[in-house]
Amino acid sequence: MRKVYLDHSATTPVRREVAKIVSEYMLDRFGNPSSIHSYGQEAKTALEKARSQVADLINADAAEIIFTSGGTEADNLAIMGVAQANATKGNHIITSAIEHHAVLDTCKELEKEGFEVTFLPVDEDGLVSLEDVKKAIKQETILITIMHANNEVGTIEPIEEIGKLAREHGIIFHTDAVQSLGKVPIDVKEMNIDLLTGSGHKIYGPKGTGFLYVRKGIKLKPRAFGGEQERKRRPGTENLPGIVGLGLAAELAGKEMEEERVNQASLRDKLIKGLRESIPHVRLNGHPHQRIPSNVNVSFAYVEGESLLLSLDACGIAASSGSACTSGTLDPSHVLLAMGLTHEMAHGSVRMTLGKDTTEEDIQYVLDNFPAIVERLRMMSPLYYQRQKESV
Amino acid sequence: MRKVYLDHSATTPVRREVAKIVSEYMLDRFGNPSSIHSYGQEAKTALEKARSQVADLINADAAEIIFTSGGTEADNLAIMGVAQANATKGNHIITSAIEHHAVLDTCKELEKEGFEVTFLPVDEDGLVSLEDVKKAIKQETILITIMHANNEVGTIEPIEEIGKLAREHGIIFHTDAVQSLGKVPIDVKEMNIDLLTGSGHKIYGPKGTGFLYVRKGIKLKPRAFGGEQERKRRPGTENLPGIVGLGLAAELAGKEMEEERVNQASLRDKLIKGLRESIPHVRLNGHPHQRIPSNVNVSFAYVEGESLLLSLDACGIAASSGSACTSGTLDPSHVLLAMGLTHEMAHGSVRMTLGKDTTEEDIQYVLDNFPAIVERLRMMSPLYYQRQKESV
Amino acid sequence: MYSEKVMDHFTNPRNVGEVEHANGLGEVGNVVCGDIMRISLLVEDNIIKDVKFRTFGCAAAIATSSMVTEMVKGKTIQEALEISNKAVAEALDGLPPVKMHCSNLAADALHKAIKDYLKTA
Amino acid sequence: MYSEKVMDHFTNPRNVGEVEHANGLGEVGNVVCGDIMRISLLVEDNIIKDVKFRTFGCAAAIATSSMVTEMVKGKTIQEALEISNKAVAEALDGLPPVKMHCSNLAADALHKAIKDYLKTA
Ligand SMILES: Cc1ncc(COP(=O)(O)O)c(C=O)c1O
Ligand SMILES: Cc1ncc(COP(=O)(O)O)c(C=O)c1O
Repeated sequence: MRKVYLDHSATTPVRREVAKIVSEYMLDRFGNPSSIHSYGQEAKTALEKARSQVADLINADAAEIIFTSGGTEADNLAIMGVAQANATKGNHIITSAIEHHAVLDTCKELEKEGFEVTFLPVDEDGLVSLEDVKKAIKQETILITIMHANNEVGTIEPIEEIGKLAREHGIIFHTDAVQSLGKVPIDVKEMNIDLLTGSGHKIYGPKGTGFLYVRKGIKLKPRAFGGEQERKRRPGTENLPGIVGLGLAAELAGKEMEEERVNQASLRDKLIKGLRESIPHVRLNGHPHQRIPSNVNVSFAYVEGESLLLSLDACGIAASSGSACTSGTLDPSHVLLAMGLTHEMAHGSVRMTLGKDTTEEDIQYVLDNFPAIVERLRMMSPLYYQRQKESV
Repeated sequence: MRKVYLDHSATTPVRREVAKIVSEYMLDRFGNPSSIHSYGQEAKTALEKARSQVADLINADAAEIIFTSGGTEADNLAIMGVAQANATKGNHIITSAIEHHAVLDTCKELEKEGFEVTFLPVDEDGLVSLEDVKKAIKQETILITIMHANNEVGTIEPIEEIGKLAREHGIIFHTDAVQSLGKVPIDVKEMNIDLLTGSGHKIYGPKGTGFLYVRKGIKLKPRAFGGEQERKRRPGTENLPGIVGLGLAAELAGKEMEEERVNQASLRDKLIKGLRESIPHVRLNGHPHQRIPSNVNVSFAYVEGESLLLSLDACGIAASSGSACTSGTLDPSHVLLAMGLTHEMAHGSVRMTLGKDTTEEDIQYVLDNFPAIVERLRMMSPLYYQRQKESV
Repeated sequence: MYSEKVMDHFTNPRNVGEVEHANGLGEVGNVVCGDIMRISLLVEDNIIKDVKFRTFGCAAAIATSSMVTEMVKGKTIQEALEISNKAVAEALDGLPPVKMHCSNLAADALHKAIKDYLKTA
Repeated sequence: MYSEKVMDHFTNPRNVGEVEHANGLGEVGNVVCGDIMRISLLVEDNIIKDVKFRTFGCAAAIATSSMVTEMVKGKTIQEALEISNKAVAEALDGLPPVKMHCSNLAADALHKAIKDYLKTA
């Protein structure tokens, strides 16, 4: 059976070049960058090279990159770190309702600690409005954290404008760029970004790697204690094989970005068009064009997401869903609900995220199999039955 | 030139079997354990297998293992997590003066937050006294954190007895076992351990992996927010290739422990004996026999550690030192000073830590080269010159 | 995640549809929580002669619905009323813990259908 | 970490030892901070005819000591007094930042030796 992996926003396979260098640093160049002997010095050099590779992808300086164990840790460090280091200046934070849980839950934790958080709404395409940001700003605002691209629906937020607004008001601006990094150009200087989160395993790099860009001069309280690494802002023996892999993945992502952007966007559009043409009652979720090139998110009325996913999986197609049933909670995707979808449509959502190895044939295979799957589940659905009866 | 790596307490090379499985999980079995499709389910199964492998090494239950990005993170989570979750019960913590900075600095941070910390002294062999622990316990004590084996001098602390004492007083007991794990037997149940820190890269596993054992029922406040992973106690996409590698490394460490213990202890004793016989004015640091099998820590009067290390490195020998000059601070090792060494002897310390691939020939090579290195540096030393003059 | 039996009933659900001339109908769940189960029955002489379901929901919801229809076909309504959600889950070799409380409602739908029959009969 | 020049002077230090019939002696540093430098000189007609050092300390301490002896041999004491720790570090193609303030004291030892000479001369 054909295997079609369309869940690249959840995680990507590590690319061969990267896996190779990771192995090399596990087996042979295994020194601890803190050691002064030659193994250690070689490790230290590799660490700093990776830092530059990552910095280059977002036009930062190497010294502004802190390596972390992933996007979640970087989001926590950014938000908690800025809030706690700047608590004397104010206690108000602005974010959006559609952030990843690494941002949302961290903000909610800060609410318990006495911070006040504004969760901005989004429109039906998942966009935060600049007007809303402007209105939410007050004297006490110390941090605005709005994601670059949404992980579920792929909508790209107007972060350049938000960054400008933040800069004008002297407010620190963080963006979670886990889903946009390596997919669309990022320039932290031009975009007025003070802190930016990235994750290795979303760009064909190793899991357990990530980074936080912190603009020079931004005060940050560390979240962990106990070593001189990363200038004391993130102590612990560096995951050097992972970091070297992240560095290479970042460099290659930068090189291939333009080509991938065009390729994936064209496959994405073919997939969206094909689904719309072959299946009735489909809704595209997310912004029609202001979205990352890899993301397709569609809702199928009358059917539930987990059933869809398992049926797709039985055909060898790996996708994900904003259905509550996939997460063990009762509420479906907070992102889809914030965009105004009904519970039914939110439950019936499927996200397919393309990758650099996705082919035309893969997309055709999905289009060949999808209609029957939806049809089968709809035949089982009491909602669809009711609708048929009513429309007779 | 021969290369002799004697810095296994700083980090170890990843063993081939482990590197192989890490690669496999990077390239092919790359799913995200949170995904419900087959890639995800395969990942989830592997994650739980690794959890059992790690649990088995310390006689814990799989559900009691939280995977982290390393020992530092696990120490922070243990200490901060217990302190913050139990703050209503009391605000006093007991630790030792010779802990790793991941424990020491975390305790110092808690002091800033209003906790009271007792830093127990050690004797000249680096041992914490049970009497001192007993005397330090008071009504408000909520946590005792004492390391299992010291990373600099290798002394093994009487944690079973300390654990018993803690249990009797209803105080939570954490031990940092980064340096003992896989080297000496650990049984968390028999040893009355409530929390235990381990790190992958010290046992031939991948860097960027570690774990915290948390006995069932122990309350712990998470340090990061934003996902359901590790039962919400450590959110973020799991470093699955690393975790699978850690699991295998733990299993193999357990299997080979007894053999390695005997082998390394015999090489260690040969090294200590040889150095003592061929070089005057040497002192063995740490407990004469209650020490991990891999650790040799010696001080050479009249010479400074960094010079020694670089001279050894020039001969292909990788070691480390408690000299201040190796860390960029002004004070030499807090461990050696706590054991009562003079500043001179602390500056002149060299740590050589053996590993499973260390051979008889490696040790002989070190013994062949070491005396001339010390001699050369002593000839340059004004302290040695003065001593010679005085003894004439 | 799911047992083989769950996957079997999800992939090849038994008794999908509506019983013709049904004399009992039960529906539980709602679209907010993501599971809706509808069961129709034909009872004759106290025996469940025919039973069918339609379900909107996850694999667990579909499999439990399918299983419950298999379990009660040909049974008396007293026997059917004794079947619990837990028994259905057990017949499927168990369900993941999170699914036990949210998607395991097929027996409720069945009981509702029986009560509907009893009310109108 | 260290420049090639530092490693060269560390590995092959110039002018180790004590000048015979020295007429100037300077010692700086202490064992607490881990660096002690001792410089002995022979000054004749205002010229540093001979200079030697002994140093307890890290590679940077040894290299700066060695370098400073090379820099001043044959120089007048006025010229020697103008040499700063910074100049010594520069002559070695720089030192790691942490070493600049703690192990870079060779010029101080030299100046102390010259002052010792001037005091007794
Ligand atoms: C937008 C966004 N932020 C943060 C994260 C968390 O990153 P990581 O999985 O590296 O912890 C993810 C990935 O799930 C994400 O998509
Ligand atoms: C005793 C001890 N605790 C904690 C650590 C920190 O572990 P890691 O390097 O995995 O962060 C180390 C290693 O340096 C150690 O030796």
